[in-house]
Amino acid sequence: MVSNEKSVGSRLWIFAVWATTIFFIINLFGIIAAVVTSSFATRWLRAWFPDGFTTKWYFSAWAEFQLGDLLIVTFQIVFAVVFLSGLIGVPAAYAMARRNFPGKQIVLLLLLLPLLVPPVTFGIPLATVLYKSGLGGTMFGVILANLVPTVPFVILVMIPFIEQIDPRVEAAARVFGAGTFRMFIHVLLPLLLPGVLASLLLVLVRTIAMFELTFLTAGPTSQTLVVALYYAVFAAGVRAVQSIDAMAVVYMVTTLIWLVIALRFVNPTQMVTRAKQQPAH
Amino acid sequence: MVSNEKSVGSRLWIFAVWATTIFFIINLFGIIAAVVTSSFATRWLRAWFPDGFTTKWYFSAWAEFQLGDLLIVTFQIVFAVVFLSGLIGVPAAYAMARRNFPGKQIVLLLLLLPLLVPPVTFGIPLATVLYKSGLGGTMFGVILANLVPTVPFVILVMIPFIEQIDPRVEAAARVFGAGTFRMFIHVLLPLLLPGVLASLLLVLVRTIAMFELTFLTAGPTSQTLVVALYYAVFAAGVRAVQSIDAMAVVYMVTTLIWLVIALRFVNPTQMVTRAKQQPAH
Amino acid sequence: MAPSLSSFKTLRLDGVSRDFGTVNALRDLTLNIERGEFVALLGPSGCGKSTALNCIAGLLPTSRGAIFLDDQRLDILPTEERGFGMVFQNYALFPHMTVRDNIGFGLKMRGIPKAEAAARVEKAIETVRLGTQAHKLPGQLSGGQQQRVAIARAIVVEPPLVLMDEPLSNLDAKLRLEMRQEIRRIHAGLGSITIYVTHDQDEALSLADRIVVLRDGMIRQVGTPEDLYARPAHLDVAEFMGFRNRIPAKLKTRSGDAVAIDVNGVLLQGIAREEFKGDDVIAAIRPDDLFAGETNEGGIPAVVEAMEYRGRDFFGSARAKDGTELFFRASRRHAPGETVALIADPARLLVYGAAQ
Amino acid sequence: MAPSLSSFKTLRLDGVSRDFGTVNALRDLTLNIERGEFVALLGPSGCGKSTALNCIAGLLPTSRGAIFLDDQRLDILPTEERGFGMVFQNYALFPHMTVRDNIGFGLKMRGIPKAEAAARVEKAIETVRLGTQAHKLPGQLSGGQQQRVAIARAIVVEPPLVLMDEPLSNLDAKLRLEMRQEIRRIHAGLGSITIYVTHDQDEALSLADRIVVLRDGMIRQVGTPEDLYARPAHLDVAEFMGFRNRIPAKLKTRSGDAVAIDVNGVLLQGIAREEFKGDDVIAAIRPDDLFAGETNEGGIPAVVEAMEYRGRDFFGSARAKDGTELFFRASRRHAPGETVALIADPARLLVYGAAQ
Repeated sequence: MVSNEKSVGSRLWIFAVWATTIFFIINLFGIIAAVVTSSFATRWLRAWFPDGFTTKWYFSAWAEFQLGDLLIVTFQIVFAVVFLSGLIGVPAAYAMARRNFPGKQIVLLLLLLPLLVPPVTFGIPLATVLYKSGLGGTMFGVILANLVPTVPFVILVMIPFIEQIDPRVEAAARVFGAGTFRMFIHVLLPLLLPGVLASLLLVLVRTIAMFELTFLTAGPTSQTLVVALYYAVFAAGVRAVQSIDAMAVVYMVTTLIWLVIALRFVNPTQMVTRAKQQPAH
Repeated sequence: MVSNEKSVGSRLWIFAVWATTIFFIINLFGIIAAVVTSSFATRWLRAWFPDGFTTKWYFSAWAEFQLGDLLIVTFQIVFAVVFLSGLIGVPAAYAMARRNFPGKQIVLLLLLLPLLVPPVTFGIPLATVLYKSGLGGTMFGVILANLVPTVPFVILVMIPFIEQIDPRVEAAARVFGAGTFRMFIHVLLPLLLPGVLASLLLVLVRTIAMFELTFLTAGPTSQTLVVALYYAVFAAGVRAVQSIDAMAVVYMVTTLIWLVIALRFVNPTQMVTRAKQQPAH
Repeated sequence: MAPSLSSFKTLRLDGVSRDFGTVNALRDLTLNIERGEFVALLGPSGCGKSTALNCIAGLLPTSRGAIFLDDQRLDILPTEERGFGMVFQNYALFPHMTVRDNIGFGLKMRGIPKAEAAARVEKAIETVRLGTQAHKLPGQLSGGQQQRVAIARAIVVEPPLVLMDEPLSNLDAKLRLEMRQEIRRIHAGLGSITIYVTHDQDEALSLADRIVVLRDGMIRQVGTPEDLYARPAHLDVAEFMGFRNRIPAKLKTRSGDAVAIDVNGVLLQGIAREEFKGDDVIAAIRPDDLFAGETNEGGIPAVVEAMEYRGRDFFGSARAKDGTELFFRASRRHAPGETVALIADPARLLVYGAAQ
Repeated sequence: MAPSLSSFKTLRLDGVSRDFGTVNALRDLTLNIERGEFVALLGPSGCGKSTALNCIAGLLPTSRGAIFLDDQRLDILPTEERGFGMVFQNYALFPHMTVRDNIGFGLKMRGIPKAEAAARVEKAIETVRLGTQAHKLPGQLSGGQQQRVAIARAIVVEPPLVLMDEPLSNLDAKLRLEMRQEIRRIHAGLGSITIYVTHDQDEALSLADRIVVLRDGMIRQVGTPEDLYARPAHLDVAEFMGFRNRIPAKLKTRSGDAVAIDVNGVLLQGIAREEFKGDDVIAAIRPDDLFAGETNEGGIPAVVEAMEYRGRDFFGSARAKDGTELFFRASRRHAPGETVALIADPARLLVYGAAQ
């Protein structure tokens, strides 16, 4: 509504910003396309298109990296992390959202730390402690290490979801005859479900992607896909580039599938801008 | 206000959640304390306290890892990324916040992708392309790779800051005689400054912490602290554990200093819950 | 288990109090309410009216006192066992349930058989005239429709007591008028007790059988709307009820409630509302009852400062010789600076002690 | 470059129109406003009043038409060169500047020398009575104080034209009354043109010299407050101005504007406000002017449905024989179901054509 439609300078500036943004997005997709193409290519030198297409790199990657076992371990770890994060995080978020107590701001800041501080910072000491206590290298250790950033993540994502629920809706459920348990089942759970699903799916994606903590705490039987991929890249030269590209594609597709599912349930920009909309109730 | 103070079950549950949270936070700090102690210890076996304290591991780490050069390179890369992210991200965020256009939701989702998708997913193809174009291994390549997640980050963090500014405040500036440039200088810039500072400081922390992309694109002269730390951990055994711990402490302190500065300017939970407060104007 | 509608006669609040830390938000609220009565708790924000309502509903524990429905003590029961109906200020509908499920929630929680519950829900939907909206979610309804759903949800359980917490404050002026009549009609049909919390005098006057004026957590006056409007017991209640003029005066004579007072040398007749200490008094009168006449006979002389047109009449502000600001009614626009004589209706000039 | 206050006589809007896509939000607004006039644009939301204001301010480009200040064409100038003052609905103060800097912003942008600017800011602060608040940020002020800052910021530049966009809608009722008088006083002191946008009839009636009623982007009536209140030109304007009763009737006789009409067999006198096609007419009257008398002589018989107490009087709704709902005033509470005779004031019963 408020715009000065005559200013040529600001139009040019907006155009420049848009051009940059679009260029940026096109490049991102071009790069991903390049890897996908490479993983299917028989040979690809400096031409625009590879000489031919094949799926053999996928089979060789599958065998070479024991992708089957790797995927099973990855999903065991990931689902354990997701389940435990939800179980601890959601009730903690409820307590944080509904109670005011001295030092609440400080607790919130402390919860933010594991999300903002790079995982290496606490990953190395954490691994040291885990190895000292005999949990290093086990699947349990990897799960424990991964919970350090995911539990605060669930708490922080769920707090706005919970704050958005009018406490008077809970009061109404009580007045109309629901005790604590039935209020939880009939009112709180259905209202929180989208938020819980969204935050846990994002935890799932984060955990699949978590290299640092898993790398530092995993042993041979508790490696995840991403750690194996790093080892492959690090030890490149021994293996064909396309085989690594094939593995990267498997990894990328695995992550994206879950991400798409997550985004179906929640548009994450809403978490930030949600409050601009008038609540329906 | 609305609470049933008589329910013993819910009190127990809240207590359990608090106990877990506090246990969690204490552990986190305990672990960090262990590393800091280790880096100052002469020898530390399975006792509660090390035999003696020394700063020699810091000197040995400084020399061994060429920490001086490493820090200079790290800060050159980090500041270039911060500067460019702000220059591109803030105007793009302004355009996204103020204009409605078909497909805006899709563009927002595309911008979210580099934040949600694990960096390895696009890091490997990005590195491939950079190496093919001759930028791989150079400082410029590292900066370019780091911009892929930071520009969308700045855009997404700035959008709520900008949306919070009533467009009528800009209209008022125009009505009272300010053209586009003077409106920007006298009104927009002062109002956006806290948001810009906060988002750029968070970019700074993210970039210091960004292992994956830097690892994949850096050469010997463009390594950052975190990559060197990984190499050190990976090649452990050759070097004393305490020397690595000392380096981890240097890294941790570097990150935390910037994080504390960032948190002085903005409480990141506000980005989510800000809308609950009545705006002052 | 929940108290049933069929039997009760009286709700009795006996010294109900609530402290927040050291603050006494509600002090010794004692009140008997008969079946069929519509009682409004009226007062400015912070007067304790919402605290009182939440204590009665059980959403806040009481600090002292007791609540009885006939002989059954209610304040020791948890909220969900009191069996009241409540209409919340912002409706507090369950956003994930349809209108029908929202209304039926209370019946479901009480374990009413499905067929009977469905029949009662349909009847409630009819009572609030929401037939075509029953399958929608609250978010799809307008403010007035949501308000109706909230009312239907409260009355479908046929509670002995319906609590309403400023239910109309989020509606626009036109809808507010309509909903007032709706609430009155539904209350009459239900035959239970309604306790209605509001800060709006018009709402309390038009709806209630009895009004309880609260201030600082204490009862200031209990009375019919006519009592409150014409005969506020205290100066603060009078101000709250629209007696905008507050004129310092000297007491001249008093016989019974009829008093004569001196305002800037002009002798006025009025009605005393309390005992005075000394002869400093305050006269209170509505702008409506202070009229700028065409003659100067018996009026308070004052200099017009501003006038405004309100349709039928003009209203203005003027300043008396001693600096008191006076708000008055007039039949034409007087020019600022003009001196007018303001004539007070003696039956509507109330006199209070100044020491208060 | 900006038009100066000293010289101008007239603001002329000449066919100003604004389309949003295919929607004509504002159609052919033509109006001459003399220096010193206070004009209110009045209408329900979506009537085009805010669009008109934004077009005049330059915040929205016009689609057609022109705006002149005497002979200078303004609509081709960018907003910042028009030199108007504007008070925004939500104040739109600069949240990072002190009160003093907010008020001085316009002077700074116009390059007024510092000493002169400071003197004018102090004078403006005094005008709006904000002396002790001058060093504070807007966030530290109450709503009414922020409103005063917004007004001071608009008048300090001594603009030929002050635009006000529902400036009082965020204030509570008491403050709104005070600020009305303040705005009138400041307008009188400044001597420029004020254009005031509102959807509140009371505000328009009490403030403006002339009211422009808009609907669907078009002017429906232009007139003084007294014109609008007593003699709305169209039925829709009448409804908007509070003629809540809308009674279908048959025209019996007409001589000049005096008409006799038949309502359910009762003959009533009224005043015609337009030409009729056929003899189906609609009579419009305010509830205030339809009185439930004690005799049945000459009244419209109707069955009482609801009554409510409004202090001094009672208001009620009743239904006439043909099903028309009637809103009326009464001196006592009539029981629902009782039949009353509603007597209309002939001078206030306006008659419009039914075909409309």
